[in-house]
Amino acid sequence: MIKMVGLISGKISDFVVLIIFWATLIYFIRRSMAGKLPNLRRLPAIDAIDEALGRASEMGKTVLFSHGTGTLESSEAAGSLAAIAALPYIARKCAQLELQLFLPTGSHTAYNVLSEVAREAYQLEGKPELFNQNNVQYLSSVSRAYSAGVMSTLMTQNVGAAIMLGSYHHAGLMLVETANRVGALAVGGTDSTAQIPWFVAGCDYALIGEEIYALGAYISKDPISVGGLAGLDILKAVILAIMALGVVLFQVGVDLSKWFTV
Amino acid sequence: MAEKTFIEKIQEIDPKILYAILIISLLIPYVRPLGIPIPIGAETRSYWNYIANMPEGSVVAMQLASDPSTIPQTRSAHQITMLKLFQQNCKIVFFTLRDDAPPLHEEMMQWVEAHLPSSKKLAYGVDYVNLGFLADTEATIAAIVADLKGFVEEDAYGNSLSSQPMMANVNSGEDFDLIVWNDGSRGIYMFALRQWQEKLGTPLLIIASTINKPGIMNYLQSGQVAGAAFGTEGGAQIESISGYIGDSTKATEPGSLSALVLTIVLLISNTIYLVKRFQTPTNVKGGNVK
Amino acid sequence: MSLYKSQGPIVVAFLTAIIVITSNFIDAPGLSQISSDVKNFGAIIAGFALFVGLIGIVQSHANNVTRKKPLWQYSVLLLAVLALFLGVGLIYGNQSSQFKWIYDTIYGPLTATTYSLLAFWVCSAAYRAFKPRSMESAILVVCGLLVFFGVQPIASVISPAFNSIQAFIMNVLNVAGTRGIVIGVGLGILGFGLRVLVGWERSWMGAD
Amino acid sequence: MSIVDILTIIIPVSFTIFILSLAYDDNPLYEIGAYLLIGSSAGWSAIQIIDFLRKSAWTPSFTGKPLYFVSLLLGLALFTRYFKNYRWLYRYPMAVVIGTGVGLAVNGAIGAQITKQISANFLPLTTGSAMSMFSNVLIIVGSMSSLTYFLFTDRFNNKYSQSVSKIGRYFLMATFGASFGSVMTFRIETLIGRIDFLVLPENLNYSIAVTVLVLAYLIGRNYLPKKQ
Repeated sequence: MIKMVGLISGKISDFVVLIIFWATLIYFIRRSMAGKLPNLRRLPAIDAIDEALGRASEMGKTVLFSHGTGTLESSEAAGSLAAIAALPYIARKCAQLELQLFLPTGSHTAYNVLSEVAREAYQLEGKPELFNQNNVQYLSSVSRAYSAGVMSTLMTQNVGAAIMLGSYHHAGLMLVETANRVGALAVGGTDSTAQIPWFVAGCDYALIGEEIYALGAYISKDPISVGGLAGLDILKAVILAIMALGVVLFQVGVDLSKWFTV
Repeated sequence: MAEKTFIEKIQEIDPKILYAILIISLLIPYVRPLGIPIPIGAETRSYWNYIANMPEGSVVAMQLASDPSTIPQTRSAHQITMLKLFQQNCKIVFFTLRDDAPPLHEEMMQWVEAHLPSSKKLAYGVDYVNLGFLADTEATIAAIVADLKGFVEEDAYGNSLSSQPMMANVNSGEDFDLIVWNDGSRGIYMFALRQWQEKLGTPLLIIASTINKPGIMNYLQSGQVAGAAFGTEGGAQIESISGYIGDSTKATEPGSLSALVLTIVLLISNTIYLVKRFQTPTNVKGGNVK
Repeated sequence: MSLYKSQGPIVVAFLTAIIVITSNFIDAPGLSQISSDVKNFGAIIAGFALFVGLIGIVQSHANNVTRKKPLWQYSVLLLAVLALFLGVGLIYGNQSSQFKWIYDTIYGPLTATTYSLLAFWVCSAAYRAFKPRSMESAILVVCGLLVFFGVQPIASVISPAFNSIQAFIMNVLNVAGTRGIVIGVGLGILGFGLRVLVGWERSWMGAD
Repeated sequence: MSIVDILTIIIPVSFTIFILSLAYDDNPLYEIGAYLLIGSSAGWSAIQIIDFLRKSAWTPSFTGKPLYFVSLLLGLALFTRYFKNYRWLYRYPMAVVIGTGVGLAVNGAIGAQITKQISANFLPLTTGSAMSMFSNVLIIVGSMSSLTYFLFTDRFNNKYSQSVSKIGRYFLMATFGASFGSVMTFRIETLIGRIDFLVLPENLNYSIAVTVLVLAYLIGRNYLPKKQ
């Protein structure tokens, strides 16, 4: 029996959309891998981080950086990785301002990464003696125990700036609340949708969802991440244009949505 | 200055006092019921209309992902839906994506059997089958949609699925007329939306805890979800439309009173915050008040 | 990085993903059967993956007990109740009334109550953290309170306006913001999918 | 009442109150409950997963689908991550899980999360009631501006896009407000579920007795001399 190979009707438009989108992404990622890094806009979060660290330095306090309750081995790896990508910048700033930086983590893999990144940052600023290995704390991979550990660091170590990025389980709100209670300036951001409201309400500056990936890419300048973001930006712009066009045409009786169900 | 220390005291109130206020406001309606009428929301109305208009003989898939913590909120809507569908002689395929849901299904099944008219007796394999627990990944739903009997050979009780009379013409997602998806608080309704509704256009109704309401509202507006019942309120609305007044209606009272009390408490704390903030105009950076 | 250790898994991931994706769009002989087998395999392996997590729990608590770490007595309790559940489930079967009984008396109340504790945490967190620090958080606090209160039947008794405002925030403002996020997340999925497909994304393989 | 009947009531009532006692203070009763929960949920899940694997993999591989034996082998390969030398083997089953997961998510996302969402914005602006036109305008403006907020490259960074994305951020804040209100409602409803259980007529006396005992213990504990 010979059957023809063909496209499934009703899915053709989706297929075309997928091909175009992926082609765009590949083009931009290849381009930035070849060295043409697109410029990302400076995110207000960076200014917020600078301000928080500056205030901590003025008041003679310490800094805490948390990459979230997700570990590097789980499905929340993306959030943690984006957060860790932002660490080199924060650690160097801390070294410049001669601040103590606390790095609690719930992942063994991340423990080594955090130690390396922080040590290197203090070295690059010519202040390796300020780096304290004991400030990198392995707490627990259990979300509740991790939060309890971070909370005790916040309360006992005179923290003036708390930077909390990454994926957070439901304990996230307790960290934010504690940071507030001890009077630390909090910059937070998470891709865990249910936790975003708590971060927005409780932090002095909050990054929303995808912004943490953008922050990571902005700081790390990793070609794949930056290229991917640039490609996605073009796609978002195209979507916005189609939306605007579609809304206008819809008013005069032309329904573009028919084209999406071919 | 004495006033200021009072404000600070209120700001840093011992959480135990808040907890006590919460508990007391929750307990009052149990002692003295308030008798609050329940308004019906548009999404619940369209949910119920869909159920009530299912033609005889329709095949419905019912997924249960509530656990012991969320079942008090979703039980009413779920079991009244089961009852209504059986009354209309629909055939139901039950399954769950949560390993701790199967006993909850059995409990609701008992409730349904007790509330059916005595003339109607349900027969397993003819009126319904129960697949039991299936691994909670998107692949599970995709596998059901592609080839149900090829994916699960046996039901929850170890019977061969192909030997059940009602399964004779049910082979894949295309053979279902409706999906009723009880999401609990999991937020896995995207599995049904992406793998089933989007692929085949099968209408999708959702029962869920309130936590998922904001996300699902978007898909209701776009028409991808046909109706929904959210949390205790949704359950109480279903109870009042269907006439089976029960636990959800009762549970809206402590919910109502505690919400009223907490809203007042939060308003007070916010007012104090604003008053304090305008008293110290130096702190304009939007930073911390401490 | 050897061929089997790193190239092999990437090829397998590529093949499974491409089979699943093409079968959604292209009709070819045998493709839909292969793709449904692949989906079944994915679900079955995911079932096994749940087991791996269980073994991790047993390992770490057995470790606590043998090394007499702090709070090891609790770990004994944990392992004992685990053995009880496994024993009853395996001996009497998962549909038995005995298994249902330990579910109703032990597991059910514990899991339900643990999640209900969060009611207390959200109250104190809301009391402390929900403040109109800026224009933005003011919008959040106002919308939050209106939705929280307006959805309750008691609000309609005080004034039907509360319920309508709540519905407006939910059906209009919330939908507008959510739609922006949903499209962004959808594009993110396409981006992540591409990176896995091409082998640029390797975090799932873990460290060596 | 038999001893089993009494246990059927007193065990769940006590466990419920043990866990709730954390709201008062960190204490050993809560810890007992928390550890029992981890143990019992692991045991329960294990039995249910065995049942799932029986239905979907074990039975088929012995009734005419020998191919499914491979899925069992792949599943077993996951356990190699506990053996240092063979750890790489677990990447193969992971590859299947990731591959199918990504493939399915991509398939679904294009339609459900992209094209359907675009066309959901094609709303009438000149017909219908004033309120519905106003709502439609807000949905269109809100979703487009909040999408603009997630543009990150310099290419789209000018004073127009900045003010649009600022509006977007306001819409996002309203969304998170709705989400906050829903979370509060949800959490309190979960607690009501437990209170409903404690005040059931058959449980009420036991609930009161256990609550009094636990509270006495918690308060008394603070007055006892502490061991160092």
